[in-house]
Amino acid sequence: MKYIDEFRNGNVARGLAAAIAAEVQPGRSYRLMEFCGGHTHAISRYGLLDLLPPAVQMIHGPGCPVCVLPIGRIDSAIDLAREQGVILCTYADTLRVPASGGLSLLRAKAQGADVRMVYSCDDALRIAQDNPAREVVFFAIGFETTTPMTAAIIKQAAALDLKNFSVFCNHVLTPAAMVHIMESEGDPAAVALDGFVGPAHVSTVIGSGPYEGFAQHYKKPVVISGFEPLDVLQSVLMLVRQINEGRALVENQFTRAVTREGNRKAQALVAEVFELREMFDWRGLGEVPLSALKIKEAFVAFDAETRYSIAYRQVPDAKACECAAILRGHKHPRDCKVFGTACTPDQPIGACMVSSEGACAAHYTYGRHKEASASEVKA
Amino acid sequence: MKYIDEFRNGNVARGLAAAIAAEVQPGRSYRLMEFCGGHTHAISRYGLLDLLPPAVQMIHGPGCPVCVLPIGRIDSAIDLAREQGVILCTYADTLRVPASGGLSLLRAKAQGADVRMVYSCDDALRIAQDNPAREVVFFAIGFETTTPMTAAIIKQAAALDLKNFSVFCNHVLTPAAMVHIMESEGDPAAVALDGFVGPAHVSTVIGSGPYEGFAQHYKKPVVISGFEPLDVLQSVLMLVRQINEGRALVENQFTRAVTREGNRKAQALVAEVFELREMFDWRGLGEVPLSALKIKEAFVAFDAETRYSIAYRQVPDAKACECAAILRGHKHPRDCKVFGTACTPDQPIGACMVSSEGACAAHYTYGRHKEASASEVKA
Amino acid sequence: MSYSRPIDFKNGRVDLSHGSGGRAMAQLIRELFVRHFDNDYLRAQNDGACFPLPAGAGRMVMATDSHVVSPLFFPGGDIGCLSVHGTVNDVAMTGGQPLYLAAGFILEEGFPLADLQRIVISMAAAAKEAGVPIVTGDTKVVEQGKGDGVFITTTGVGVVAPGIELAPQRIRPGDKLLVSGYLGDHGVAIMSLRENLSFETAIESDTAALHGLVAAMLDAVPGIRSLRDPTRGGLAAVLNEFAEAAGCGMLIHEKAIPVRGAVAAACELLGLDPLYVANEGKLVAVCPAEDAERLLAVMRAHPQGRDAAIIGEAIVDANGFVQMETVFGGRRMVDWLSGEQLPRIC
Amino acid sequence: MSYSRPIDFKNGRVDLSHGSGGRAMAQLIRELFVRHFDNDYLRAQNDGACFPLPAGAGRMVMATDSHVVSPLFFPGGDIGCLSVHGTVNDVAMTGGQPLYLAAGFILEEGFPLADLQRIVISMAAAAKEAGVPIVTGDTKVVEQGKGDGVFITTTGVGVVAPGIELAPQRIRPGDKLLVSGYLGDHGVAIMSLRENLSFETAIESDTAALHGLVAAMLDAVPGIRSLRDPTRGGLAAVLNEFAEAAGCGMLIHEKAIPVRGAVAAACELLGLDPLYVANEGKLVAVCPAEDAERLLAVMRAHPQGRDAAIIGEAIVDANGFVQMETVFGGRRMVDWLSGEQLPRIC
Amino acid sequence: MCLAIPARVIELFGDDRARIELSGVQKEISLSLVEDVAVGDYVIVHVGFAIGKLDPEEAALTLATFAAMYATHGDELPLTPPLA
Amino acid sequence: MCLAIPARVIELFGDDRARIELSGVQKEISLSLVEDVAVGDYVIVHVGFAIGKLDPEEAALTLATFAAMYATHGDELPLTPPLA
Ligand code: SF4
Ligand code: SF4
Ligand SMILES: [Mg+2]
Ligand SMILES: [Mg+2]
Ligand SMILES: [Mg+2]
Ligand SMILES: [Mg+2]
Ligand SMILES: [Mg+2]
Ligand SMILES: [Mg+2]
Ligand SMILES: [Mg+2]
Ligand SMILES: [Mg+2]
Ligand SMILES: [Mg+2]
Ligand SMILES: [Mg+2]
Repeated sequence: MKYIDEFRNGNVARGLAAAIAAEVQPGRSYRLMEFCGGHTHAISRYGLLDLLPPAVQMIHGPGCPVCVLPIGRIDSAIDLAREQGVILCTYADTLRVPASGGLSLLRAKAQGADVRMVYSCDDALRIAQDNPAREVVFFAIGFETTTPMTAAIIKQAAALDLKNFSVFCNHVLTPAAMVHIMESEGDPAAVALDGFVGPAHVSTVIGSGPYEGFAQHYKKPVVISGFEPLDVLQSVLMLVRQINEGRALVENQFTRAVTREGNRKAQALVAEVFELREMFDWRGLGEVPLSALKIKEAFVAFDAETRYSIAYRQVPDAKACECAAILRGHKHPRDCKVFGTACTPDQPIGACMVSSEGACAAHYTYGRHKEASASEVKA
Repeated sequence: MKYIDEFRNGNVARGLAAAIAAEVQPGRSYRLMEFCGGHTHAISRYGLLDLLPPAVQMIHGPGCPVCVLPIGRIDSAIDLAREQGVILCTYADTLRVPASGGLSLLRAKAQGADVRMVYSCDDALRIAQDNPAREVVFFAIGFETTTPMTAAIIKQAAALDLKNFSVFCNHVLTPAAMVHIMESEGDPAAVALDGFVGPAHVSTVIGSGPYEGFAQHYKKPVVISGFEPLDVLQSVLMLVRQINEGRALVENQFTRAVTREGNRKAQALVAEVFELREMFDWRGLGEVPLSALKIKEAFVAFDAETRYSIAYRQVPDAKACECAAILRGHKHPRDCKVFGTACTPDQPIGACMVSSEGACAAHYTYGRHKEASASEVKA
Repeated sequence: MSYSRPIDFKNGRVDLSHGSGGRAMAQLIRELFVRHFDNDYLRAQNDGACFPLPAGAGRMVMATDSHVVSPLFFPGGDIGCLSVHGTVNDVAMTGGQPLYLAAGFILEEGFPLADLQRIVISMAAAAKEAGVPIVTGDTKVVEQGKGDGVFITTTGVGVVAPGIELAPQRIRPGDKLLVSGYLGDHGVAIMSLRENLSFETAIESDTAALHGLVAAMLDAVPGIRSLRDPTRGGLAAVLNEFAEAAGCGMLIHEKAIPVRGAVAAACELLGLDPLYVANEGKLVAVCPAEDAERLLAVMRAHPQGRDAAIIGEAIVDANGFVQMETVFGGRRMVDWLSGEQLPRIC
Repeated sequence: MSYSRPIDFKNGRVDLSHGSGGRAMAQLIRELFVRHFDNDYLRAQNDGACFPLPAGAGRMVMATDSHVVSPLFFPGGDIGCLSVHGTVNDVAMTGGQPLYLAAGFILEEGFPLADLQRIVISMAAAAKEAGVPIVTGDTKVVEQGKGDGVFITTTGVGVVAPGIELAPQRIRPGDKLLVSGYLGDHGVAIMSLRENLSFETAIESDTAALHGLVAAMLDAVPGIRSLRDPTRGGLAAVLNEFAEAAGCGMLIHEKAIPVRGAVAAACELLGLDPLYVANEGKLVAVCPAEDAERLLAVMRAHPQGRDAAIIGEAIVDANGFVQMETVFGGRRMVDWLSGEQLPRIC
Repeated sequence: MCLAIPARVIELFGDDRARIELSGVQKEISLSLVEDVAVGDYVIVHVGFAIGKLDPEEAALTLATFAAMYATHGDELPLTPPLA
Repeated sequence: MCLAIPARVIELFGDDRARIELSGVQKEISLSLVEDVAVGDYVIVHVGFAIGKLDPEEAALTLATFAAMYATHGDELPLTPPLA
């Protein structure tokens, strides 16, 4: 696979790892948050932690739109399918996210709700056209990467004058979440993070520009990084260098797919259809101002929140869950009392266990063997 | 089973058979039409023909509302379910009746039409109440026995002001069909029938009175007969006696359930909801004037024919089919070229093979062994 | 496989993950099937079960039945015990001693785990009572609307003693026909629960394993020609199968056929014929005329054959027709069922 | 059974009468199943099939699988041949030589008879090619909306030669892990046809019977510890099953695992991991380290094992974890699949 | 046609409903088409409705006629060989 | 998150649709979010839409950096034993 395989070369990885090890300064620690689940995934899947020197610590951030979707929003989606009887179209990622009362969209489906998995939001539109007698709602989730296509189908639905289609919008914004993490301790100086591995495909859409104010204000270096393992390693190296040199800039490792401006056409489409929400509740983070989008008045006919008078009901995260601390880099999944017992990927309790890219799920699925004290003997 | 088992006593049957044999006059033949499939069924199931002297011949009449339902009416019912998308409720008897294009309600159902079997027309009403978003049509068939309950549910639907319920009425009338058989040759004298075994439960509803004009006009004795085998045997005896004595009266063998007046309450209900149709097409008989009912103007809201603008399209009976001759007593099922080959109960071609009570089906299912020349040896 | 919460058998439902080959499926197999079916073959966790055969076995027999009964729970049983009996009986009808069962489950997404557990426990009990362990199995989950709660396909293997050679082709005119008891109980019990027919009766399904009865019968009369359990299509189907295979006719005597009053009454109400109604714990046997009384006595001495009766005989008939002498002394055919057994109004 | 019109396999559809135990069912069995499966066991028309066993057999094996694949027809096969291979392979994975198959069909009302015929012909061809006749069966019909076209449950019996004793419990640290070829072909071929995923690829299902390969392998290395076909849940499920049963860990090497470029690409597109994707014509073998190269050579000499590879080894690990050395030299766990294999967007 | 059977009314509900019994089988039916039905009466049941009452005296009379017939002719004509 | 991969455009349809290819897998996607895409271009595909183009020159530069890094440090730190 061109432009993929080259970025997964194990030999080159060892070269990068050696460079990182060579540049790490003795006695110094590098606490780096990879904001995105995509990075978390690469780190786990390729075992990158084994390649990094102990001084470099990777903190998994909240960059998984599935993980951060609050219970109340899933509850509303389930209500739409169960009580309103709509065909609820959703990306498969949301199907197993736990909601109230032990439910999830998958379980609601098992109980008879008409929940349909789509690969593309296009398909939701097609389902609406194929079922004129039914109401169809697309359960839109995602960061900036996934927002433009939702905008596109809303405009298309308007052009087609579709009467039975609407969108339950849950699109959220990356920079706002990064700001929130820095502000969450009251004092940004108390946040024990030295740098950020910045989003890949989000940045393809919004460009690297939007992170500049963040880097400058909080004096934290940000390196926009591709999701391939060599990208991540190189970004770590770039962060180590910035930290060593006391710089705090936005650098772009993912130059092959990210520019400073991003995708103007997609941005224009989003601006036409969506506007900022004052406040949005994130699972694990709580209320974050100006961190999400809603559908503009001009397209209100396609806004499921209005059409079905969806009132958001906040459901507190589980008490035992340490997600909030984990997402800020204060704790590790292993520090949570219910990790791997009551909370597993099959029956997740908290945000970090929900998607395979959450910090706890990644540790459970890929890294749990490190906790085991078993001595290994290779034959 | 009280009032059933006593009327199925084999010993008594032999007594009755002996009485018939004793009263049959030498050189005389007694060609008796049992109008009803119920009688045909009793004759076949209990092997009554083996008990009757050769001089007594039983001709199976058209008295099966399923058999006589014309193809065009089944086609319309299928259209309702397939094209109009209604929930079509029907007694199971109609499910396998062949329609145009190799279809039947069962096959339409197999192809996805929403056809539901009900045991009572009550259930159709309940289905309409349970599915307010769907149109529900009850496919009403039957002779006078089955008509009053259809009237009852139409009145009930009116009382409930049900908007999604209607009835596709195919109720037909017994005396009209008997008249038609006598008139079908042009000259009633040409009809080779000496007497009629008259309907049992039809008469419970309409009484024995309505046959009196018939018996008098055509000078054919009619004996209203129960459906149990001893009832049939006794009725045959009563007919033999009338014939021997040159009488042509309506006699009532089924006195335990039939009076001269019948069930006045049921009759009033039918009169309130239904009125005579000028003409109705019978499978095997063709068009028969004043032989069926339609829903009165006052209940037109519940008339599926009006609601869905059902236009009856006559579909000719299969050419090879000898039903018309069989139903008039001119031919026996064995005389039909396709009997038992192209035409079987599994894939019926003509009216008489449709329901297990049709003349051909009864012969196929119960009497075919008589055609076989195999010599039997009992061990 | 540590680190997993126990399955919620009280409120849980089957979902697609239970059939995905992942942890949820492994857990379901372990906590439900292996636990209740409880034998070393299953615990060995192989793709199939390996077992030795008893010494001196003549031939082997294999039989399979898919069970799709609705409702799943009915008076006298459920799909679980039915799926054991149905296949054990098919093995027994070949004269075989059933030894092992395999079970394939097709679960519909959304099916309550409590119901599944109840069914599995019932299967386990039936297998235990029959002495035939369920040694291997398979579980699939289909999306809602693509199944009907649960379908269970069981397959049995057994051994046939040397010299036992049951086949309908061996039936000869003059042979006697026997049934092991009252007909139609199962079908009527099932129909009494169908939503749109609902009637009440004390009749229970006769579902039962018949290999014990068969063993006793073969012991007494090794010359039995053929055995069959009159399930779908009822007695009529079995007799027509016999006639067709043997190339002779069958004559049965209506007054000799055991049918309970309530079964006859339900059939009257619905316009059905008990000869076509399904049974799940009855068999039809054919034997030489001279052995018939002895066979009858053996059957009647066994709990599963208490109400056995000789109901007729094979006759010469090149057409292979099944005929019945009615209570009136007349004769009529008893044909294959046409279409489906549906309640009639006329 | 004279007097009946031939079944219309061109335009006909399954209806409830085909499962009712009446004439229509008997006709379907005769004109479709008996005709194409074509063997004396089926023609004998008993409730089960009786067969002799080859002399000198050690133990017997029975395995069952219910097949519910959608779509029914896919590049490289269909549910018919799949249902033969799936069970033949389960028998083979115990080291058994498969001898006979039973098949239970659950048909949905309305299913085109032409499709059913095509499936049956494919099954018959697969059974013939595998040399394993389908000797007994069962057919049920469920109402529309209560099934999904056709489900096929097959059960196989076979014999295991004396001395062959495969069980994951016999796996020891140091044993080598082998796969017989490229992984993930079947799952990707199926997914390429799913309406909402549709992508095009030349990848075909690998569905195939593996007992020939297994016989060659056991012949060369009778000491093979265990065999398993990585179907649902893929290689990951098999390795976790092995680890759990053996009470040791597994370590595989990412760069040694054969995965076709198109399979890897499809997985990238859909957010799936080839280790979890289903196969239908592949096996995983475990053998003592000293036999590994010899076993590999034997596998590669067989058409079904042409692309075989040694992918790792059992290791000491009381937790029974499966780990993978990545192409980077790092290590990660390869856990059981959580939930279902669903296409992800993130 | 018109499958209908006599069954005994064993319980009356309001709303023209009743429970009937036939040899151990019970079923709820409608009495809306008939009048003056009491517990113990036999009614003729068709598709879940009573279409009329059964007259026990007439039934007895019919049976008496049969009996007379049997007494007169019962032994004359055994049409088939005696059963096994 | 935001699973997206680079794939080559092999065919342009009207209506902003295109066929892409990735190692033997082809799929139809939407180009409605991007501009000036030609056959042969690599685009980044997410949920069936191209969200941007891949810049081959920048990719080459990144790979060159990697190569340099490997040349410098490649042999220093074999973190794991050599593979089997
Ligand atoms: S293990 Fe579960 S409960 Fe604990 S912090 Fe992680 S997600 Fe929250
Ligand atoms: S056998 Fe069929 S075609 Fe012939 S007369 Fe009878 S119903 Fe008509
Ligand atoms: Mg069977
Ligand atoms: Mg059976
Ligand atoms: Mg059987
Ligand atoms: Mg299996
Ligand atoms: Mg269902
Ligand atoms: Mg299996
Ligand atoms: Mg298998
Ligand atoms: Mg297997
Ligand atoms: Mg069977
Ligand atoms: Mg379906």
